[in-house]
Amino acid sequence: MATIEQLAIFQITIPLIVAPLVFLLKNGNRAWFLTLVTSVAMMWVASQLLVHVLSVGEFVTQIGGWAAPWGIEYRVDTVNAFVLLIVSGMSSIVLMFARQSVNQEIESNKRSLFYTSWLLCLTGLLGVTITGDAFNVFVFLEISSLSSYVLIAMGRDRRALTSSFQYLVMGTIGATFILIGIGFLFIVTGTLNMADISERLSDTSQTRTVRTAFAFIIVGIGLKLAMFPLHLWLPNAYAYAPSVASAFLAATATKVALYMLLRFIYTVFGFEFSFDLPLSETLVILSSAAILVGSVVAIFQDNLKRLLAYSSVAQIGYMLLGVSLATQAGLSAALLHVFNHAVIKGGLFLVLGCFVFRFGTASLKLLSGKGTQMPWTFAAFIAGGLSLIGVPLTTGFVSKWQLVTAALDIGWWPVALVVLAGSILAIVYVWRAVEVLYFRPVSDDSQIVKEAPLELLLPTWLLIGANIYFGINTELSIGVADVAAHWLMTGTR
Amino acid sequence: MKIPASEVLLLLALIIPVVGSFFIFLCRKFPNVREGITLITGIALFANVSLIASRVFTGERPEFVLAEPFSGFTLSLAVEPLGMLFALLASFLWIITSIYAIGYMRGHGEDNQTRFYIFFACSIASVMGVAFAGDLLTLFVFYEILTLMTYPLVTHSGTAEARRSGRVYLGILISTSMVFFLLAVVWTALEVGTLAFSIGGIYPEGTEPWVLGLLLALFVFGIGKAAIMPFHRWLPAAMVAPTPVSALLHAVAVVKAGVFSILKICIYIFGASSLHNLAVAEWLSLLAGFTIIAASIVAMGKDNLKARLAYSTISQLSYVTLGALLGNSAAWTGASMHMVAHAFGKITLFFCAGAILVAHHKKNVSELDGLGRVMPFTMGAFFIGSLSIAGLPPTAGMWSKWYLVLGTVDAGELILLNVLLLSTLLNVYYLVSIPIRGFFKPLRTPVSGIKEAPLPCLIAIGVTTTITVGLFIYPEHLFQAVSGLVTTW
Amino acid sequence: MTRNPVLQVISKIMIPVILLFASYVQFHGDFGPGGGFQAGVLFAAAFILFGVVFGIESVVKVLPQGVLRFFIASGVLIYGATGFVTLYKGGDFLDYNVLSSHGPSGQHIGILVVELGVGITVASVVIAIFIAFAERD
Amino acid sequence: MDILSHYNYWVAIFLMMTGFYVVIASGNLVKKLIGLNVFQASVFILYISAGVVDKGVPPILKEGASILYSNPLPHVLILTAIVVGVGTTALGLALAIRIKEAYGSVEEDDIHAQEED
Repeated sequence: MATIEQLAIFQITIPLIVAPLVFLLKNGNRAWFLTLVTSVAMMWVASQLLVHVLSVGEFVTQIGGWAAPWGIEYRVDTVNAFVLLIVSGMSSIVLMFARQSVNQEIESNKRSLFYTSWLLCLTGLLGVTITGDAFNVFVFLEISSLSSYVLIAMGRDRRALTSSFQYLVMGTIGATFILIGIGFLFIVTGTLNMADISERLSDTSQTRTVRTAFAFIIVGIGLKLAMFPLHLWLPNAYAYAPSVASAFLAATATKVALYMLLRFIYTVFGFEFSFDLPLSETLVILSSAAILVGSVVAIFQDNLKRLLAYSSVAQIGYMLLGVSLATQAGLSAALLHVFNHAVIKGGLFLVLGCFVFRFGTASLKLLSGKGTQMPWTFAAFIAGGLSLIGVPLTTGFVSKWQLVTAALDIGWWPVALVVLAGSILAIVYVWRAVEVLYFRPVSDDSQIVKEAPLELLLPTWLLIGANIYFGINTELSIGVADVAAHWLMTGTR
Repeated sequence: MKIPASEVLLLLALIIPVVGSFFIFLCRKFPNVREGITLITGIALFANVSLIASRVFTGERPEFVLAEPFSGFTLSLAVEPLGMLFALLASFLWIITSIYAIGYMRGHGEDNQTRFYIFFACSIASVMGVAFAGDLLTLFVFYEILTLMTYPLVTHSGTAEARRSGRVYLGILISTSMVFFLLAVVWTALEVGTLAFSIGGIYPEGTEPWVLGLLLALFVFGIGKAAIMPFHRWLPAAMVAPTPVSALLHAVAVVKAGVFSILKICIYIFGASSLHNLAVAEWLSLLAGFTIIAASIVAMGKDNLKARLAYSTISQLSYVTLGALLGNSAAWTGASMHMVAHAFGKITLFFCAGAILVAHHKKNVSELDGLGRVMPFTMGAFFIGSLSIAGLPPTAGMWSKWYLVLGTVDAGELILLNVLLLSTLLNVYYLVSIPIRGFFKPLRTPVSGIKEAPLPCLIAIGVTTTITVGLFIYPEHLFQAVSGLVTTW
Repeated sequence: MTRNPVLQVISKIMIPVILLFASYVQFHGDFGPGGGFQAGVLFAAAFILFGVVFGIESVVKVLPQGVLRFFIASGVLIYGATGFVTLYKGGDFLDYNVLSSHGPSGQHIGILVVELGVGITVASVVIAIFIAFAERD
Repeated sequence: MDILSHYNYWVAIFLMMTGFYVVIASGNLVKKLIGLNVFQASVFILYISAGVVDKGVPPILKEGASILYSNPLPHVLILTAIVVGVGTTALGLALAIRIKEAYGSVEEDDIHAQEED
C-alpha cells in the first residue's frame, strides 16, 4: 500500500508513463483498454486523495527530495482534490464511451495516437491541478494544451484542422501571457513556489509590477478559460473535434482553467490584493455578458455541437459570476457549478456522440425528426437539456439556487436576475433543438436507424443519471464545494 | 390487512401514478389492457387519497421528508385540509376524465395514445406533489415538473400549430416561474431561513413592507399557472391539446395548481395580517379584478368554443386569486370552494365541447345553432355547467361566489364587489347563451335523429353534471371541509 | 535532392564529429553545461544533415518508423522508470540520493540515466518531426 | 537615463509587440506561427535577462569561496519553455501542412472563402 504522498505522485506519473506504452501499441482496442484502466485507476487515486484531505487535511509532497523553494512540490488540498476527482472521473466515464465512437470516427492507424494524446492531456490537466509550483503550472498547461490541439485536429471534418490551429494560436498566446505573469512574479519575489510567492507578496503587494503580473495572468487564464470575450476559439474547437474529445475537453479543460484562476486569485495573490483591484466589477460585467451573449448566440446555431459550445461559454459565465461575488457563498456556488457543469456538458456531449455515431452528423437540419428513432438517446438529451436550463431535481437547478442565494445575500439584484434570465435563454436554445429532433418530419426516411448500442448508452445515462442524482442528493457536491470554498477564503479547513 | 401509516400513503400518492404509467408503457401493444390499467391506477389513487383524507379531516397531519438538497431546506410532503381538498378533487376527476378519454381518444382516432396516457398519469403524480407539498421548495419543484409533464400533452398532435402553442406554453410558464417564482422562493429562504408552510405566515414581524410587497408580486406573477394578466397567453395556447387534457389539466389540475399555490402562499406564507397591511395586495387584487373583466370581454369575441372556455377559465382563476389576496376568512372560504365548484363546472363544459367535436366535428360557437335538438343530453349538461360558472343556482358555483362576494364586502372593496357582479352578467352573455342558441335556434345543416358522443363520454358528463348540481343541494360537506380549514386560519 | 559529392564527403566527415560532440554534451551533462535536451538536438542534427545530403530514404532505412517510435517511447519510459525505482527504494519520486549509498554519487547516476532518457526522446522526436515534414510531397 | 536602465524590458516589449502584431495582422498561417515564435522569444529574453546578476559569472561551479554567479534558474525554466515552444511550432506547422492539403492554401482568406461555399 502506497503512502498518500506517493499516491499524489502517481496521479501524474502513471498516465505519463502509460502514454508511451499506449503509443507503442498498434491495436486501437488494446490502447483504449489500457487508457481506460489508467484513467479509472487515477479516479480511484483522486478519490483517495479527496477522502484523505477531507478527513486529515492538506499535505505536501516533494519531487526529487528537494524542499520547496528549490524543488517542485505537489500540494493537495480540498480544492484541487475535488478538481482532480472531477477531471479523472469525467475522463473515465467518457473513455467508457470512447471505444466504438473512436473506432468509427478515427482511422485505425491513428487510434493509439489518439489515446496517447488523451493520456498526455489527462496528465497535463491533473498536473496543473496538483502542482504547487507556478512555473510547473505553465509546463503542465502546455502539455495538456498541445495534446488537446492534437485531439481536436483528429476530427473528421477538415475544419477541425483550422479550428485546432486557431486554438493553438490563441492558446499559445494565453499560455505565454501566463508565462509573462509568472516571470514578473519571479522577478519580484525570486521564487516560483506558490506558497512562497504568496508569502513574499504580502510585503511587496500593490506595486506596479505585481499588478502587471496579475493582469497578465488573469488575461492568460481567461484565454484558456474561454472567458468572454476571449472565447472565440472554443465553439469551433468543440464543434469539429471527435465526439469523445469534445465531451472530455468540455467537461474538464475549462474547469481546470477555472481552478487555475481561483488558485492564483486566492492562494498566490491573496483575496485582499485581488479584490482591491477592480476584479469583481470586471468579472461581473464580463460574466453577465457571457451568459447573455453566449446563450443568445447559442439560439442561432445550426450545429448541435456548436450550440452546446456556446452554451458552455454562457455556463463559464455562471462560474465566473460566482467568483465575482467575492464571498464564500459565491465561491462555493462557482465550485459547485464546476462539478455540475462537468456532469451536464459531459453527458450532453456524449448524447451528441450517440447521434453522431448513428447519423454521422450533429447538424440540426440533418437530424430533424431523428429523436424518434433513438428514444433513449433523445430522452437523455432532454434530461441533460433540462439540467442546462436549471429545472428542479437536476444539478443545474442546484447550481442556480446556490448562485442566486449567494447573489441575493449581498444584495446583488441584477446579478440574480441575469442568472435567471440565462435560464430563459437556455429554454429557448434547448427547446429549439428538442422540437427539431422530435417534431419535425424526418428529413431522410430511407435511413432507418436503431438506437445507439448499449456500450454508448450506458456511460451517457451514467452521466445523465448523475445529473439527476446530484440534483436531489447534494451532500457530496455542495458539501465538498463548501469546504473547498471555505479553505480558499480562509486558508483553514 | 394492516392499513399502512399515513406517511406511506402520502408517498404512495406520488408513486401510484408513476407505477401506473410504467405499466401503461409495458402494455402499449394492447389498448384495452392499457386503458384498464389507467382506470385501475386512477381508482387506486383515489382510494389512497380518500384514505389519507379520512385521517386528515379527523385531525391527523402526516409529514414525510423526501430529501434535503440544501441544508435547512427540504423536499417534504405534508398535508393540510386545503391540499387534501385539491388532491381529492384531482384524483377523483382523473377517474372521470380517464373514462371520458377512452371514448374521446378512440372516437377521435388520435395517434400516440400510449404516450398520452403515460404523461397524463405523470402529470397527475406531479399534481399530487403540488397538493401535498410540505414547503415552498417542494411546491416549486412539483410546479415545474407539472409544466414539463403537460408539455407533451399540449403538443400531442405534433402539428406546427401544436408546436407553436407548446412554445408559448413552456415559454411563459417556465420563464415566469424560473424568474419570478424562484427569485421569490430564494429570497424568502434568505429572509426567513425556512420555507415550511405555517399557519399565520412565516415572515417575521417587522419585515419591511416593500420587501413583502415585492415578494407578493413576485409570487403572484411568478405563478404563471394562475394566468393573471399579462401572463395568461399560455392558457388559450394550451387548447390545441386533446380535449381530455384541456378538460382535466387546463380546466382543473394545472390551473388549479396555480391558484392553489397562490392561495397556499397567501395563507401559509404571508398570513392574513401581513396581507391586510400591504398596499401591493390591494393593487394585485385590482389587477385580478381587471383580469376577470378583460378575459370575459375577450371570451365574448371568441368563436372557437375551446378558446372561449379558456378565456372563461382565465377569468374564473382570477376569482380565486382575488379571494386569496383579500385575506379574510370569507374570501378564503370562497376561494377554496371556488376551486372545487369551478372544477366541476368547467370540466363539464370541456367534456361537452369534446363530445360535440367527436360527434359532429364542430369547433365553433357559431356552428352550434340548433344542436340541442341533436345532442339534448350534452347541451343540457352544458347549460348546467355554464350556470355554475356564472354563479347562478341551482349549481355549486353559486355558493363559492356568495362567499367571495361576502369577502369583498368584508374587505370593503366595493370595486371588486361590482366586478364580481358584472362578471356574472358577462358570463350569462357569453356562456349561457350558447346552450340557449343550441336549443332554440334552427339547425343549420339538418341532421336526422339524435347523435350523441360515445357512451364513456356521456357517462363522464353525467357524473360531473350531477355533482355540480349535487354540491348546490348538499354543500355541507364541502363547506365543512373548507371551514375546517377556516377555523385553523 | 541533388547528389553533390562535395557535400557528401564533407558531411561524411562532419556527422561522426557531430555525434561525438552530442555524446560529449550528453554524458558530461552532470558535470558541466549540457544535458539531454541539447545533446538530443545535436544528435538529431546529425541525422537531419544525413537526410538532407543523402536523401530522406536513407534516414528511414537506418531508423524505420517502428524503431523511431520505440525510441520515442523508451526515453520517456527510462525517465519514468528511474522515478519509480527511487520511489521503490523508499525515496521521493526522482529522489536520486537513494540510488547509491553515497548521496552525491546517487545524484550522478540519477541525472545520467534521466538525461539519457531525455536525450533519446528528444533526438528521436526531432528526427521524427523532420521525417514527417520531409516525407510529404 | 533612467528610462534606459531597464533596456532589456524595452527589447522584450518591442519583440513581443512585433510578434503579436504579426500573429494578428498576417493572414498566412506560417507567418502567424513565426509571429508566435517571436512573441514567445520575447518572453524568453525577459526571463533570461532577469537572471543576470551584476558582474556575475556563468553559474558553473568553480573552486573558490565567494564567486558571484548569475541566477541559473531562469535558464532552466526557459529551456523548458523553449522545448514547449518547439513543440508548439512543430504541431502548428504540421497543422499548416494538413490545412494546405485539405484546402490547397495556407492563407486565411482563401480558407474562409472555401468554408462559405
